[in-house]
Amino acid sequence: MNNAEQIKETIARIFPDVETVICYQQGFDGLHATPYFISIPEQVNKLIWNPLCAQNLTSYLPSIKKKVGIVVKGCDSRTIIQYLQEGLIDRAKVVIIGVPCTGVISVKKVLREIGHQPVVDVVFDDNGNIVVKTQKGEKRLAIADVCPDKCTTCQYPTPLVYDHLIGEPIASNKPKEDVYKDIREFDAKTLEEKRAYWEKEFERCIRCYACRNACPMCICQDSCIAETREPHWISQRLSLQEKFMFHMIHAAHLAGRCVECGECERVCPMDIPVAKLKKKINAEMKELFNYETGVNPDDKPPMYTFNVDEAKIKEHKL
Amino acid sequence: MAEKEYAYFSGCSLEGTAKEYDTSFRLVMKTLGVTLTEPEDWSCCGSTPAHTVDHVFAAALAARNLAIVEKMNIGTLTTPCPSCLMAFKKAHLGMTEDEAFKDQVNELLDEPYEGGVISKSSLQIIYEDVGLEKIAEKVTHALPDLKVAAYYGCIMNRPPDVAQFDDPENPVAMDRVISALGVEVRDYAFKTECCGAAFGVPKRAMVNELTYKVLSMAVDAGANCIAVACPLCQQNLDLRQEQVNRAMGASFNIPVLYFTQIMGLAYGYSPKELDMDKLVVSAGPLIKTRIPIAEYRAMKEAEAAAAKKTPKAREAKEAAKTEES
Amino acid sequence: MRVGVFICHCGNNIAGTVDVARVAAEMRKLPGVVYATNYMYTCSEPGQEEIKQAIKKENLDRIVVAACSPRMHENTFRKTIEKAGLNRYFLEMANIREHISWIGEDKELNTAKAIDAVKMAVAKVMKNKPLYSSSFKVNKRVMVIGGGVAGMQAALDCADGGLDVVLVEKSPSIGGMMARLDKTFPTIDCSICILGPKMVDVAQHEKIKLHAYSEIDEIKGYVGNYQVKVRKKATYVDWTKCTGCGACMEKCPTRNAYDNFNFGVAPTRAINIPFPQAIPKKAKIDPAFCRQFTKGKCGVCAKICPTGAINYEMQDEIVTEDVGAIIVATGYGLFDLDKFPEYGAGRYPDVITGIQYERILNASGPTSGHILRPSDQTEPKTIVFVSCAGSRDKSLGVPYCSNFCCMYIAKQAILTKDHVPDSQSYVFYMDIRSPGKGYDEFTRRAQEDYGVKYIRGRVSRIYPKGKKMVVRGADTLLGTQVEVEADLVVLATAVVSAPGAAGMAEKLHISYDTFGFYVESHPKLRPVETNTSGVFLAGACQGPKDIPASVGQGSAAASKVQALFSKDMLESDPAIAQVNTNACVGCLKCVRTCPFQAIKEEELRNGKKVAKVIETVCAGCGVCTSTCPCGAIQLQHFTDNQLLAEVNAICQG
Amino acid sequence: MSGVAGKELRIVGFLCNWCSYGGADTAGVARFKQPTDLRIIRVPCSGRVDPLFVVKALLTGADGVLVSGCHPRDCHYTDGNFYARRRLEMLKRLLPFIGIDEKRFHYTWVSASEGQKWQQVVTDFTNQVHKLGPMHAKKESEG
Amino acid sequence: MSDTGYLPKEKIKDFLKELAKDAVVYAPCLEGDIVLFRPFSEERTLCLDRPANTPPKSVIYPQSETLFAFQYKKAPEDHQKMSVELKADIGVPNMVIFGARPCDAKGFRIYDRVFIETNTPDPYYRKRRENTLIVTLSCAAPSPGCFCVAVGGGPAHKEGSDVMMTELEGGYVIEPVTEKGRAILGKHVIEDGKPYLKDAQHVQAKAHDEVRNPFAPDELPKISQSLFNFDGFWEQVVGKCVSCGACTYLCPTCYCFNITDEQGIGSGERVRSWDACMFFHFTLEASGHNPRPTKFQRFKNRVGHKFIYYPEKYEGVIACCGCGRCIRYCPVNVDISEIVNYLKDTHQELHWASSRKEGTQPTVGSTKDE
Repeated sequence: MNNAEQIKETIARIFPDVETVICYQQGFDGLHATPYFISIPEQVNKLIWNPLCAQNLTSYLPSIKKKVGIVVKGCDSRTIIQYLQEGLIDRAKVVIIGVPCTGVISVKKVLREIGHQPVVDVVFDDNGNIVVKTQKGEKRLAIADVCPDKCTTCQYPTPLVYDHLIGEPIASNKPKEDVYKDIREFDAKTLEEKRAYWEKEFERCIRCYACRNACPMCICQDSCIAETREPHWISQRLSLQEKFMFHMIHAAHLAGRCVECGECERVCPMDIPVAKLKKKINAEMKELFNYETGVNPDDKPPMYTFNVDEAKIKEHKL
Repeated sequence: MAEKEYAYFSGCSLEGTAKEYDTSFRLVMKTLGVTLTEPEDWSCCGSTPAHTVDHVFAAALAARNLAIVEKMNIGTLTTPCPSCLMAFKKAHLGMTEDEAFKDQVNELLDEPYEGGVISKSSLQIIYEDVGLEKIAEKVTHALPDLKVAAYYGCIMNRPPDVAQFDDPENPVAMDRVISALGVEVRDYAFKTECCGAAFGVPKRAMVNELTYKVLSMAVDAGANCIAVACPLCQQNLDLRQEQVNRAMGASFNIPVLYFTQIMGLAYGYSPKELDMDKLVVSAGPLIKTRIPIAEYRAMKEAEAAAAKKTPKAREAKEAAKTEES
Repeated sequence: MRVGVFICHCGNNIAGTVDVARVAAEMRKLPGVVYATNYMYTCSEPGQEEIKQAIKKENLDRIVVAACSPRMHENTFRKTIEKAGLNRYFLEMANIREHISWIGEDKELNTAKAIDAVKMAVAKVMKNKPLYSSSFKVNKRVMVIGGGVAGMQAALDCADGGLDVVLVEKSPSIGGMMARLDKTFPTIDCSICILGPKMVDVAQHEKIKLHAYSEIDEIKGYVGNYQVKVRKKATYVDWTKCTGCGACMEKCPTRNAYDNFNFGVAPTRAINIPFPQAIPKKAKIDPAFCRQFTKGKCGVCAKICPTGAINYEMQDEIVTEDVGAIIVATGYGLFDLDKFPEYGAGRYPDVITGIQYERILNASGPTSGHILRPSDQTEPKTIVFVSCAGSRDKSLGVPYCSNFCCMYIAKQAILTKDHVPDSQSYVFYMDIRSPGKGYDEFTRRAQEDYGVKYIRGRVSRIYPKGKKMVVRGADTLLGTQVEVEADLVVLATAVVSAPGAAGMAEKLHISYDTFGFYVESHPKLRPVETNTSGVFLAGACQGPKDIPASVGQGSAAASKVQALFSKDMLESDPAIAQVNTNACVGCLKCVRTCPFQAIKEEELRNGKKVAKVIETVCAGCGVCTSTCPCGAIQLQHFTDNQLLAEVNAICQG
Repeated sequence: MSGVAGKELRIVGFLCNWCSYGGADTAGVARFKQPTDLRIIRVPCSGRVDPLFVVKALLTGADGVLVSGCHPRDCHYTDGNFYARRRLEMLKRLLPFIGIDEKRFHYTWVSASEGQKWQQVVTDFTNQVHKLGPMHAKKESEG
Repeated sequence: MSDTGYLPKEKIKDFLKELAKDAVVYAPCLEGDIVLFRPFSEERTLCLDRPANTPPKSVIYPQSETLFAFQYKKAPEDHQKMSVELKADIGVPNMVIFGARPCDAKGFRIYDRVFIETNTPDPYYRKRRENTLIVTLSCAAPSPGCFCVAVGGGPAHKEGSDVMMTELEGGYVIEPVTEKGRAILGKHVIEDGKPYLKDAQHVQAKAHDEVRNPFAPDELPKISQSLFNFDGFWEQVVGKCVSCGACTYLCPTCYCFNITDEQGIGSGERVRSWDACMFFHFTLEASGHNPRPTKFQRFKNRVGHKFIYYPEKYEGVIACCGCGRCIRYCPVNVDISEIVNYLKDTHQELHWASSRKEGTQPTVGSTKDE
């Protein structure tokens, strides 16, 4: 595909208006892309653009003070919009190179398919497949089968905000009503099942905070109350109770803010479905306030505003 | 082509004493392009007697019909009779708001009612769904002599929580519908005053008194006929008018028409088609002057042209005066 | 840490159902608690003395008092420990009376619950920090919003006390509702005759600055230092030139303008002076009716004005006033007739409201004081008054009593008889409420001396019959239905909050009830204060009240302002939010949610952006603390750790 | 160990100082009898109640949590309870997702004058929690 | 008894059961899609075909452990008198770590120097270490990102292990490394392994050749101090780091910890828990000052600790075992071997130094090509 070339051209053009451009380069093996910070146009030749480029690069934006260029997919652009809603970045200091996206791959899913073999080579064919070569042979996988869950219900394949758009916009072909289908299905389980599920998942948590640090909306970072004594919400014990509490803090603080980029889940070394809690809250935000994160910069995050008369909140009877 | 479709529950009165209401309503609906489909095997709505005996049983009678309509997949049921309407609305509300009540009622039914039918009076669908613009559009004839007092009766709009239509104290839907036909409507204070309803038999004296008030207020308001939307009201005001005259020493001779009959007249149906001959107090003299709308307009324009010359000039002069001062 | 715990018996109130000795014994087992005792009446003089002694003797540094509600005695004990040299915030109270001994029957369970409650207080007090007030300067200038009788009284009292006053009135003249009344009950003295001189006093007082025909756009700041933006609405007449001669009004060709002052009883001119005694007596154009505005041509008044005061191009003007306190006296509103479809909803000209009748009775009103009914300008002989038209009617959303209708109906009935001796008045009423000095005598006089027929029952319908209005109602004392054929019907429509009351409350950050009336700090003991310090209430904006009550409140509010301004510096409440700038990440979510705009952005010397609390504005609600994801902004005295200590004491303790 | 084993469950209440705490006082003054399980934490405003306090309590030993503030529009701080309403509603809907019965958490509005309503709320909520039984039964039997 | 044993594959469960008779056996088990060391039981699925996601370090050095519990006691006769009662429990069962990889086992040797081979040994660690038998499985092939041979290890490196197993087609060749490990050969499912030893050695040698060495072969990496101390370098190479603790918590050689008192009203615990130098709070001082406020400084410390400070203190031993987990599981693919490679290369240093002089941005991407 020519998108990579077009991105390179665009990046070359936006220098020296920007000091840095954040994009992707090949990671330590064929299956991994890694963030790539370009500070001189010549570096652009190592840029890659393919379905490995799953990471949401926008997480870096709030901490960068200088003017930057950034490559974003449709889903990533929601983060930028959410930043704008919350006043966390200065739009004038970001040059957005938007790239319509047909889906990325989940490394975890590919590894599962290839039995966690070391990868020798990875190629993408023209029919939407990824071909992974290992010592034990070659495996051809449809990207649609190994994409992150977020791609399966993607509503915004084309960035919602950009300064330069690479290629033609793509419309979503995923039904809107399916976005929260997984949440509804999970919710239908019994309380005991749900409790047991989370206890089993959270038990694995090692409190490495990768989910938190990779989360673009976790703005506290160094000040996170998971680690402070003032306030002292949770201890350093490794009990299930503390882990549960940490994940509830994470979820509560993202209420009405989670842009569903799936970074928390992608980075979790323990394979915990951390995004699910936040998605549940998002489903409720949609239901209660008809609010969807990261689609309109003029929206107000629902937890930081109110209506005197709430149309959807009924008083609860005992 | 039909634009709208309703399940049509005529009810028992319209099969008998109020046949003309049924006839005229069907004709008017045809003109307005509304399809009425009668549910098969409909039965008594329960009316007043049922709910005075047992609420569950009363609701079951109504809900049986609602269940039939629900199966028709039309969604909205219309009935001209306010009594039927009330029975349906009460059963529907009771069953949708109280799960236990719903179960009790459905226990009595062969086919359960799940709460998927909206009931509206015929007046409501004409006023709200068809709309005044459409009503006016179809007018072919003018009725220059009619001065109508619109009489709604007691349960068309009340209790407001159940009826959920128009103002409970001063309803205006029928007034506006008739006005839209180009027919003169008189402001009438007793729109919702009780006519005595079904007490005509057991408490005749009381009904005489109440009906007398309703009639005399219409006359005081300058009306020469009354429009109604309820078979029972029509009966008390029309059939018993002579009885009232005798009992109260009055001499009313005021025709009581269904509003749909007035609509029918404006839409060019003949009095015969509209079963006007079923009225006890004849409306014949009043509707004699019916005239096609085009002719009527031409006549009025000629009159206006003649009359308006002078006042216009006066107005212009006055305006000039103020400028000067 | 050396915590002292004092458990109060409250006579038998607590000790009757709580084993106080056991609670004290349990507390002694807690680390940190070095002293625990129980006492008959801790709030008594000797009880407080014992606390002071114990603080000295046992070297206590934190005190827990387990007794009644802190809403009752927290301040008492704070003062006590302060006198003994401790910071007042080193006190915690455990409410073992209202929340325990009075509501639980089982002594065993009550005692266990009391132990928990005191334990929670101990856990919290150990996390308490000393807090200190800071002081700030007061701007000794007061704004009074509303120029009715309550506002005027407040303004005059403040001005007489030497304060600079800014009086803001929405309509073109001060005077409010009272200026529209004919006579006042129970003395039947002329309303404007007693109000007029007061209005003149206001106009002439050198300490009072009047903004008539002005509204409040925005209020910023805090007690002692408010900045109020006042919008002076365009009158299209230059008031510095207008002499109030009235020539323009006489010549104005538009004769159908709505007369706000007369509540539409009769029309007025598009340019008008609302009433002869108006202060300021200046003309104002109503652009909704003026031909110059509606048709784009006329200009009669501009031609006629001897001083050239007319200015069709005039725009609203915004002025900012700096004041230290605000007295709100925005008055009340009245139910519209259209709320009553059964009474014709305004369709019948001869069914009018009490205030309209007041204007008809008034010598300077549109009928020059002759009682003529609106429909045909004839003198009515039978007049029906309907009290509680809307009041005490839940279905209309007015469950409360409108307070003064019973009295003014009696007054109007008496006046009617005076004006039309051969008239007969009827009053439909629910109860006669006349609990004031000379009030009950007055209503009796109406019945006994003036022959007013009082019918106890409500009116179900009013309808026209020929030239008469038939009033149908119940006579509950006779148990029958009655119908009165009246020439005129007067409805004592319900008193409601002033239009726009809610919006004004939001600008002021004061609370209002479901009906839009402003909420006082305490219904009994702080009747003119609000929960926003520096904002006081006077008159019917707080609830329906008659003239003496309104005047009384006006004076009360003025005296509160005087007391507030008696100090040059004010002390701020230290239990407010505080930012830990190390932890703050500058996301400023707290700025978004603060109900008081008490938080702003600040740049530290190292360039880091953080939130900063404006101490004097913060009211201490803690919304910011529960908004802040990183716990950087903490409401002092209710910090996360303090509340967590309590949670842990229950859940883990 | 909080509560009296066997008879009581642990119920934590967060009450705003101005309305609900006052309402509970009013109920006390009127001697309206109530179950004794509830332990009350006084906060200035329901807007101060971070939903995480509720989570913390439920995860660490509470069997039920009750939050009560001023009626909407009657907030002492004008808007505090409006924020509380949104946050607590969010939590109410989230709890079942993590397997905690939402009936263990209730939020409501009680004014300082509504002593009777307070009695009703406490009684009904306590009964509701008792119907669900202890939340941490497993842990206690193990320990 | 032979020096070498052999465990047929079909008997592996019996073997584990036998070990479990007098010890808790931690073995790599499949959980969902990942492999974790869990106390082995019948219902678990053993997974030996790839290294576990987490090293077995928490078996001997738990992520969080109570050092002691304390309780305040008031004298019954005088409530002003208070004492503190301490309770410490270091009773540890016998444990077996089965199926660790050589790099994992080597990690324990890094800890031993810190916690045991010192003047003040740590009783908690020592007790667990002494009670644990480490049965290691040599690697037949490298895993993504791993580089043990470059830091003094290898796919069959025996340091830290008590027993070394090598997988052949039908079973495992078992070589005892320590005396403690030799006891294994006595287990009744173990057969004589001598016939298979040659094959095993062949497998080991082959694997050794396959593992990548990002640094110069046959030589431990030497770090250039000047580049190490150049801030611009770190800003360039770890700009993408998100400063989480995945690398340290998954590392078999990271051992930094925090000690906190978790206190209720009357009692509490002193808790030791892992900490990570990648966290801001790691060096946050009570005053609010933080000597390592940026992720660059923190990452520098991580590399420094492993490749400079530890070797300086412990005779040149590098505190990195090359397992590759920090690379594999890094949210943003920060590659420590790549960074160390820059640091050791004198040619690179010149490049960085020159770019520093000119004031231009050093450029990692392009230098890597040269």
